[in-house]
Amino acid sequence: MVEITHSTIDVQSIVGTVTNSESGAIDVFIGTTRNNSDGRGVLSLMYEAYEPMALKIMAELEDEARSRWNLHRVVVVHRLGVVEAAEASVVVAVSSAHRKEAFDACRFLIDRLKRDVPIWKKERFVDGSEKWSVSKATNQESTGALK
Amino acid sequence: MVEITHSTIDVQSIVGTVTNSESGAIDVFIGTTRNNSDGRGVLSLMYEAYEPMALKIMAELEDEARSRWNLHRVVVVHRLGVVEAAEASVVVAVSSAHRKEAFDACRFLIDRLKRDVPIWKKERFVDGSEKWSVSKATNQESTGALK
Amino acid sequence: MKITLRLFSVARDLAGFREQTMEIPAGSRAANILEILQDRNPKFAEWQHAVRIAVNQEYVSNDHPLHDGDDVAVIPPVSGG
Amino acid sequence: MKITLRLFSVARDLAGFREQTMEIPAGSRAANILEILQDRNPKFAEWQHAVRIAVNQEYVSNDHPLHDGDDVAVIPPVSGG
Repeated sequence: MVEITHSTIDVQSIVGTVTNSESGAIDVFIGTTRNNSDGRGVLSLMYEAYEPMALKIMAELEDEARSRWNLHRVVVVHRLGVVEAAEASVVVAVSSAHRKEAFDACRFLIDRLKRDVPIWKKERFVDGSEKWSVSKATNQESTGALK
Repeated sequence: MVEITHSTIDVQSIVGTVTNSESGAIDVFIGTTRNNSDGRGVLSLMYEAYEPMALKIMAELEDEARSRWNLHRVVVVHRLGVVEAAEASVVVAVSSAHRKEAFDACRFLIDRLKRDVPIWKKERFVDGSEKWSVSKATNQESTGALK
Repeated sequence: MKITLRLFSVARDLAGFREQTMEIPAGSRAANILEILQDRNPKFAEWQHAVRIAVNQEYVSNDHPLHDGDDVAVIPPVSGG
Repeated sequence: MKITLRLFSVARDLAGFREQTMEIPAGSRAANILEILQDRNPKFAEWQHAVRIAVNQEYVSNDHPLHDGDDVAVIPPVSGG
């Protein structure tokens, strides 16, 4: 299940969604806003997305994870809009019979989400300035980058 | 922080404990009771521990994880007594600046907990029988096994 | 032929618009969109090798041929998560 | 010399007790504890290579020398998590 939300992500409810009697392992990754970036104080992050495409790619990533590993339940939720320090911007939760699949799939999902899902964050610094968080290196390493 | 409890583990509260403004990543592993083991129906698990030594080793594992990775907060909680299907027997939660450390440390902690912490589970099957869950292979591969 | 062009993040800031219907020559390919944007604002040059193009919500390669009615998005390096 | 012996899980079931104060010969080593248990119940033989011994809550090797007052635990393969 993939989802984009504009409000606080409810981690407890996501854990409830992936919990089931067949599973022995759940891995949950939570990405939170750090109060600093390269040594500069960060007040909050503002996320925007190309929403329909982001949801489409997130669903494709879930499909790919399910084809690689034997997973019971998968939840990927990304928040958009302003996310304050210590709040969650993304949660990935996976349940499976054994822990290896849960860890591997969870890591795969967040790695690929960060590489391929069209979502961008703008950092709002404590000094009042703002900047899109972009690493020119990132995309060139990705499959599908224009060459 | 390491803990042994005889009641339900509160995942939400653990996530709250590891969340903080310096961290960008939280990884949470939850071990739950599966309703089957080698094809046999499992009703519940009963965990027992050599408690003081279990706490001591858990604390040593936290120290080792902290010395290997730059971690912000660490929580390892194991439940003892009867744990019904789909309930959590263990939760490991780690926060750090970036996700690699959180994943690696969380996996290290649960792998080593399962290898070294003196806790044992007895499987209670749906047919009424009970059996200590023991793999003779496991300990022989471990450091510290008698040779 | 006509396409819809969508810009995000840095690309939108450089171009100064979010979405535009645009007339482009028949036979255009994905890379031509970047040339058009670069003609309008030379600063696009620094992003040329960093952005990806998506057509109808799917990443495409440089030489992907565009068609009338395509929904074309310029995807700067993503930073979700 | 006197030690306290603690047994867990399978080891406790085989021995039939949880904790016992025990008189053992001076100069005994960790491995001797397993021999004592095996003398009492030959089924311990199957576990000989699978169990670990902890002295005063620390895993020790086979040849670790025991001392008067030691707290010795027989740790069958653990299965927490």
